[in-house]
Amino acid sequence: MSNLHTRCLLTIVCEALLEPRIEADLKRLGAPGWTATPVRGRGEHGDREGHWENDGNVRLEVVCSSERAERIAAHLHEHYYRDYAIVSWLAEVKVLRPEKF
Amino acid sequence: MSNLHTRCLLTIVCEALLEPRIEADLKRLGAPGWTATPVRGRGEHGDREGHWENDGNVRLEVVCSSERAERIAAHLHEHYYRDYAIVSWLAEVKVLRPEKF
Amino acid sequence: MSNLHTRCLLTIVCEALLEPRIEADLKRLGAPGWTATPVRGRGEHGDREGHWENDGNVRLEVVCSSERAERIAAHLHEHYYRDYAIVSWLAEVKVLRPEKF
Amino acid sequence: MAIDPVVYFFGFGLIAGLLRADLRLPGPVYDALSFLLLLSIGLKGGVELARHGSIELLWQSLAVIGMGILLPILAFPLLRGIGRLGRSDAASIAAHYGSVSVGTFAVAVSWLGSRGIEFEPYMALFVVLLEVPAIIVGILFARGLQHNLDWRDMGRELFLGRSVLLLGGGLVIGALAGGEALAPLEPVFVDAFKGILALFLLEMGLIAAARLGPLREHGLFIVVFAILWPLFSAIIGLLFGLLLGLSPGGVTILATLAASASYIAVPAAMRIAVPSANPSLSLAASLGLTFPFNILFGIPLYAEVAQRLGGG
Amino acid sequence: MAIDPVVYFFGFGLIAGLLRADLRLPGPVYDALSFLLLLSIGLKGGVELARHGSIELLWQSLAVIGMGILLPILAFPLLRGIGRLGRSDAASIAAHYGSVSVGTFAVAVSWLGSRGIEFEPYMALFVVLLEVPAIIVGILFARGLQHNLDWRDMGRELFLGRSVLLLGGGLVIGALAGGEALAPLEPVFVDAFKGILALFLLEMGLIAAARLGPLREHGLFIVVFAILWPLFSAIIGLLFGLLLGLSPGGVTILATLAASASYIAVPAAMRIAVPSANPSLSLAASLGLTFPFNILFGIPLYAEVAQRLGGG
Amino acid sequence: MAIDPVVYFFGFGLIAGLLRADLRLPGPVYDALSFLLLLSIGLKGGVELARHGSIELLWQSLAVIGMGILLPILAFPLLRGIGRLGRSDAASIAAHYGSVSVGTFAVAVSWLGSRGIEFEPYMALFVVLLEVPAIIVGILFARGLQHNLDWRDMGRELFLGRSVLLLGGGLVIGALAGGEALAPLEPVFVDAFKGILALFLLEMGLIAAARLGPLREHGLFIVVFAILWPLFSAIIGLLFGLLLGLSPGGVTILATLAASASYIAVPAAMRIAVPSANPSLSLAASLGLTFPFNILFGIPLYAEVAQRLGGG
Ligand SMILES: Nc1ncnc2c1ncn2[C@@H]1O[C@H](COP(=O)(O)O)[C@@H](O)[C@H]1O
Ligand SMILES: Nc1ncnc2c1ncn2[C@@H]1O[C@H](COP(=O)(O)O)[C@@H](O)[C@H]1O
Ligand SMILES: Nc1ncnc2c1ncn2[C@@H]1O[C@H](COP(=O)(O)O)[C@@H](O)[C@H]1O
Ligand code: NA
Ligand code: NA
Ligand code: NA
Repeated sequence: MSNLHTRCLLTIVCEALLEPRIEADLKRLGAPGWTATPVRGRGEHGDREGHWENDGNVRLEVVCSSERAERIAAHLHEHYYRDYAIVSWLAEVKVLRPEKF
Repeated sequence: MSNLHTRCLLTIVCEALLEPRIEADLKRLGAPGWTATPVRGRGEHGDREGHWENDGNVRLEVVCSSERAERIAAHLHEHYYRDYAIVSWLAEVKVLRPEKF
Repeated sequence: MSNLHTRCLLTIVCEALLEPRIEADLKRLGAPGWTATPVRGRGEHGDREGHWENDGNVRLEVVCSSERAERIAAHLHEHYYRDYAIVSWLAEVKVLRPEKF
Repeated sequence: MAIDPVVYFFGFGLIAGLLRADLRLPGPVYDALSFLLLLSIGLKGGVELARHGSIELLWQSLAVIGMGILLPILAFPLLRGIGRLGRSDAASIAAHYGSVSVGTFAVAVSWLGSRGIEFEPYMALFVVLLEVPAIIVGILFARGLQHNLDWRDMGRELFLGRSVLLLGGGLVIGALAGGEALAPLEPVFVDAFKGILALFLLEMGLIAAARLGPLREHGLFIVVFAILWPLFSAIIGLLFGLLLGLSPGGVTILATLAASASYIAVPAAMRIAVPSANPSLSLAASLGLTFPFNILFGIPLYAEVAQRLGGG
Repeated sequence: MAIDPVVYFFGFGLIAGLLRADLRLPGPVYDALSFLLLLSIGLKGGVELARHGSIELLWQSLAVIGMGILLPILAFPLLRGIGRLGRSDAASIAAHYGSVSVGTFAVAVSWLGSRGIEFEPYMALFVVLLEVPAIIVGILFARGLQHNLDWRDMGRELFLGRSVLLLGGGLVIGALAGGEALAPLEPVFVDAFKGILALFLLEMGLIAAARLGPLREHGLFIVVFAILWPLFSAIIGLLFGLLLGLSPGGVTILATLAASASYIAVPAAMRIAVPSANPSLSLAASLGLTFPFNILFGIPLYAEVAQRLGGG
Repeated sequence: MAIDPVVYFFGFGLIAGLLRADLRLPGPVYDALSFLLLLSIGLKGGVELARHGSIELLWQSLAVIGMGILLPILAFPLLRGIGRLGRSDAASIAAHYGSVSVGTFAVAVSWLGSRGIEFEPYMALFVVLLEVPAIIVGILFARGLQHNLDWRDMGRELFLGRSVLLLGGGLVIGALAGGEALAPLEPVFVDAFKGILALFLLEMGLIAAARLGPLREHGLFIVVFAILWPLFSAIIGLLFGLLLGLSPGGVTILATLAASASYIAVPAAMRIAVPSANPSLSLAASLGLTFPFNILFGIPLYAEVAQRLGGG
C-alpha cells in the first residue's frame, strides 16, 4: 500500500512500580499515546513474577517518530537503567495515519 | 537461517468492547489466527485504564501475508477509526512455517 | 542515533501449560532474559480463551542475538510444533546496550 | 437516623479518587463484586416473586415497561432543545437516564432495610424490566428505523447482556428453588450482601471521581441536567408508584429507579449501536454526578416524599 | 424432594453458554473459587479423619487405590477395541475416567447433605487417593516403560499438582488443628461452601457448553461412552463400597467418584506426558457430557441404587 | 494450648513453596485478600476508637510515633557498623524494621483472640501511626536533606499509600458509623476475617519461601540480624507498652509491632526514594525470615514475657 508511513515502535519493560513515573516522562517527552500491559519476566534482576505487590513488570509500547523514540530511550537510559529492572528496544513499523504518531 | 520466510505482523489496539466485532472481521478477512491481550492505554480518547466494565483496551496481533494485513488495516480504518479508540501498526517479521501464516 | 545496535526479538505464543518447559529451554539455550504475558488466542487448535485452568496461552518475548534467536526457534520447532498449540516469529530490533542482549 | 454506612464507603472512594490515591481493586475483583450483587438481587427477588406473584403483577410490569419507554421520550427533546446536544448524544443520554442503575437500586434497598421500611419484595423484577426499553427508544431516536442496524444482533446484545441475564437468571433460580432450598446459599448471597455492596461502592466512588474531571469540558448544561433530571424523573416514578398502589417503600424504590441512570449496560449498548455519541459525556453525567447525587441525597429525599404522600 | 439448587446454577450456566452469552467470571475468580472448594473439602475431611480415623481406613484406602488402578485398565481395551481410538487417545481417556472430578464429588456431598443422608465424613481422603493412580496407568498404556519419560519430573507434576496438594494440605491442617480450633474459619470454609459451589457450577456450565461443540466432530462412539461408561463404573464403585462396608451415603459417593471423570488434573498431566493425545476429545467427553450427566442424573440414580442395596 | 490454625496455613504455604509447588492464587485475588484485611482491621479499630477514645490516647499516640522514629535510629548504626552495609542498604533495612507488618499484627490479634486474652481494641490506630515515621527516617539516613528529592511527591506516596489509606479510611468509617450500623457488614468484615487471614497467610508462606533463596547470597549477618533484631526491638516495644500502661495483651501487640518488619509499604517507598538500595536484600530479611520467625515463635514469646511482666 502506498499510504503506509514509517514510524518507530518503542517497547519498554520495567518494574511495575516505575509505571507512573515513566508515563509522566512519556507525556513530558511528547509521546502521542501508549499502551500498557502487565507482564512477568526474568533478567539480571532475577524473577519478577508479579504474584504480589509490585513484584511484576509492565510493558509500555509507544508508536512515534524515530527521533522522539530515541530521545525517550536515551532519557530512560540516563535515569533508570542503573538502579532499576528495565529494558527497552526499538523497531520499525508502518502506520496509516502519519499525523497521529 | 535460510528457511525463514517474511510475513507481516499486524498489531491492533482498540477498546475492549470492539473485540468480538473485530475478531469476526479478522475471521471473515481470512486471518489464519490471532493473539489477544487485555491492555490499558492512553491516546486521543483519554485514559483507558481497564479498571471496570469495558473501560480497557485489547491488543490483537495477527501474523499473515502483508497483502492480507494491509487489507485488514484498511478495513479497520474505514469502519472504526472515526468513532472508536483504536490504533494499529504493521511490522515485518520472519517465520519458520510459511504455509501457516 | 549512532549507538543503537541490532538485535533480534523472538516472540513465542504457546499454550500456558508449556511455559515452565519452554522457559527451562530458554535458560538452557542462553537467553539473556525474557518477558511473559498471559494471552488468549485463536489458531489451528481452536479458541484458547484462558477462562479456566490451562485454557489460555502465554506470549514469551526474548531479545537476543539473531543466531541465538534462530537456534531457539529451531529448537521449539523440533520439540513442540507437532503436538502443541504454538507459534513464533522473529523481528529485527535496536537496543542501546548490546552487551545486555 | 444516621447515614447508611455503605454510603461512607462510597464517600471514602470518592475522596480517595479525588486525591488520586490508588485504592483500585483489580478489574477481576470488581467484576466478581458486580456479578455477585446482580445475582444476589435476582435470587432474592425470585424467591419473593414465587411467594407473592399475582396477576396484578402483570399489569404493574406493563406499566413499569411503559415508564421505561416514557422517560427517554421526555428526556430527548429536552436534551436536544435546551441542551443543544447533537442527535446522537441526546439519544444516548436519554437512553442512559431512561434505563436504571442496579447499584443505586441496591443502595435504596439497603437504605430502606436499615430503617425497617417495608417494600414490595419483588422489585428486582422491575429493575430487569427497566433496563432495556430505554435503550431501544434511544437507538430509534439516534438512527430512526434505518435498515443497516442489525437488530437481531442488537437484540442478543441487549437481552443476553450481563446484567439482564444475571438478574433474570437469579429471578428464575430463586423462583424455581424457593427460599428454603436456597437457605444454605445465604451466607454468600444474602448475609454477605451489604459487605459486598460496601466494597462495590468504594470502587464506584473511585470511578465516579475519575469521571468528574471530564465533566468540566462538557459545559454547565450537562451538570444541571444530571442533578435536576433525577428530581423530575423521580416525580414520574413516584406517580407511577402511587398509581400502581405500591407501599411507601415500593414507591421510594420506583422513584429511585426512575431517577437513576445506567452506567454499565447502556454505555456498552450505545457504544455499539450509536458509535458517534460521545461515551465520556454520558458517563460523566450518569456516573460522575447522578449516581453520587442519588446515593447521597436523592434516596432519602424520595423516601421522605413517598412517605408523606403515603403510598399504598 | 426438589432438585438441589446448586444444580440450577449449573443449568443456568449451561443455557447461557449455549446461547453464547458472556457470563464468564474472570479467570482469577474462577481460580479462587476452585482453590476454596478444594481447600474446604480437604479441611472438612481432615477434621473428620482425625475424629474417625481407624486401622480399618488403611484397608479401605488400599482398596480405593486398587479401584483407581482397575478402572482405567477396564476402560482402555474398550476404547481401543470398540472405540477404535489410537493408543494415545485411548490411554488418555482411560486416565480421565479412572481419575475423579472434585466438582462432581462436591455436588454429591451437597446432594446428600440437603437430604440429610449420612455418609462416612472422611471421603475426601478417597478423592485424593483416586486422583493419581489412573494417570500413572494411562501414561503406562500410552508409552509403556519407555525410558525417555522423566518420571521424577512427572512425579512432581502429579503429587505436587494443585488439587492433590490443596486437598492433601487441607486434610493435614484439618487433622492437626481439629474442628474446634478451626471454628473461627468456618464462615469462609464451611458456611460459604454451598454459595461458592453454586458460583463454581455456574462457571462449569458455561465451560461445559463450550465443550459440547467439539463433541460433534468426534463421532458417536465417544458420546455413547461418556454416558454409558459412568453407569458401568458406578456399578464398580457401588460394589467396592459395599465390600468396604460403607453406609448407603458412602456407597453413593464412591459410586459417584468411580463414575466421574477428571477435567482438571488429568488433562494437564496428559498434555505433558502424552502430548499426541487430542486434549479436546477427552475434555469434550468428560466435561461436555459426563460431568453434566452425573450432576443432573447420575448422582440421584446412584443414591437410589445404593439405598436399595442398603449398603452398610 | 495448640497452635493458632492460621499458622498452619502459613506453614503449608511455606512447605509448598519450598517444594516449588504452584499453589499461587492469582495476583488479583491476593490483592483482594490484603485489601479486605486492611479495611477490616481499620473498621474494627475505628469502632473501638469511637467507643474508647480519650485524651490519654493522644499521648499514647505521640509515644508510639516516637517509637517509630527511635527504632530505625537504633538499627541504622548497627547495620552500618557491624553489618558493614552500604549507606543505602542500611537505611532501607532500618526503615523496613522501624515500620510494621500488618500481616504480623493480624496474626497477633488472632493469637490473642483465640486465647481470650484482652487487649486495647484500638491498637489498629498504632499500626497506622507506625507505618510512616520509619520510612522518613530511613530516607533521611540515605539521602540527608538533599534538595533533589521531591518531598511533596514523596508525601503523597507515603500518606496516600494503599495500607495507610485503607487502615485510615477504615478507622474513620468505623468511628463515624459505629458498631451497630456496621453490624450488617460483619459477615464480610468480621466473621470472614480469620478465613481470609488463613488464605492470606498461605500465600505469604509461598512468597516467603521464594525469598529464602536470595538470602544465601547475602551472607550471615543479615540472617542473624533478621532473627536477633526482632527480639531486641520487641523489648523496646514491651517497655513502651508498659510505660503507656497497656494491658498485657496490648503490650504483646506493641512488642509484636516493634518486632515486625514491613514488606509491602516500605519496599515500595524505598524503591522510589532510595533506588540504589538492593530491594531483594531487605525483602529476604523481612519476609523470608523475620515474618516467619515472628509468626511462629515471636508472638507466643512476647505474650509470655508481657504476661509475666504483668503489663497494665
Ligand atoms: N533479553 C530480554 N528479552 C526480553 N525481555 C527481557 C530481557 N531481559 C530482561 N527482560 C525483561 O526486563 C525485565 C528487567 O530486566 P533486568 O533488568 O535484566 O532484570 C525482566 O524482568 C524481563 O521482563
Ligand atoms: N502512539 C501510541 N502508541 C501506542 N499505543 C497507542 C498510541 N496511541 C494510542 N494508543 C493505544 O490505542 C488506544 C486508543 O487510542 P486513541 O484512539 O488515540 O485514544 C489507546 O488507549 C492506547 O492504548
Ligand atoms: N496467525 C497468527 N497470528 C498471531 N497469533 C497466532 C496466529 N496463529 C496462531 N496464533 C496464536 O498461537 C496459538 C496457537 O496457534 P495454533 O497452534 O495455530 O492453534 C493461538 O491460540 C494464537 O494465540
Ligand atoms: Na432512570
Ligand atoms: Na472415575
Ligand atoms: Na518494626
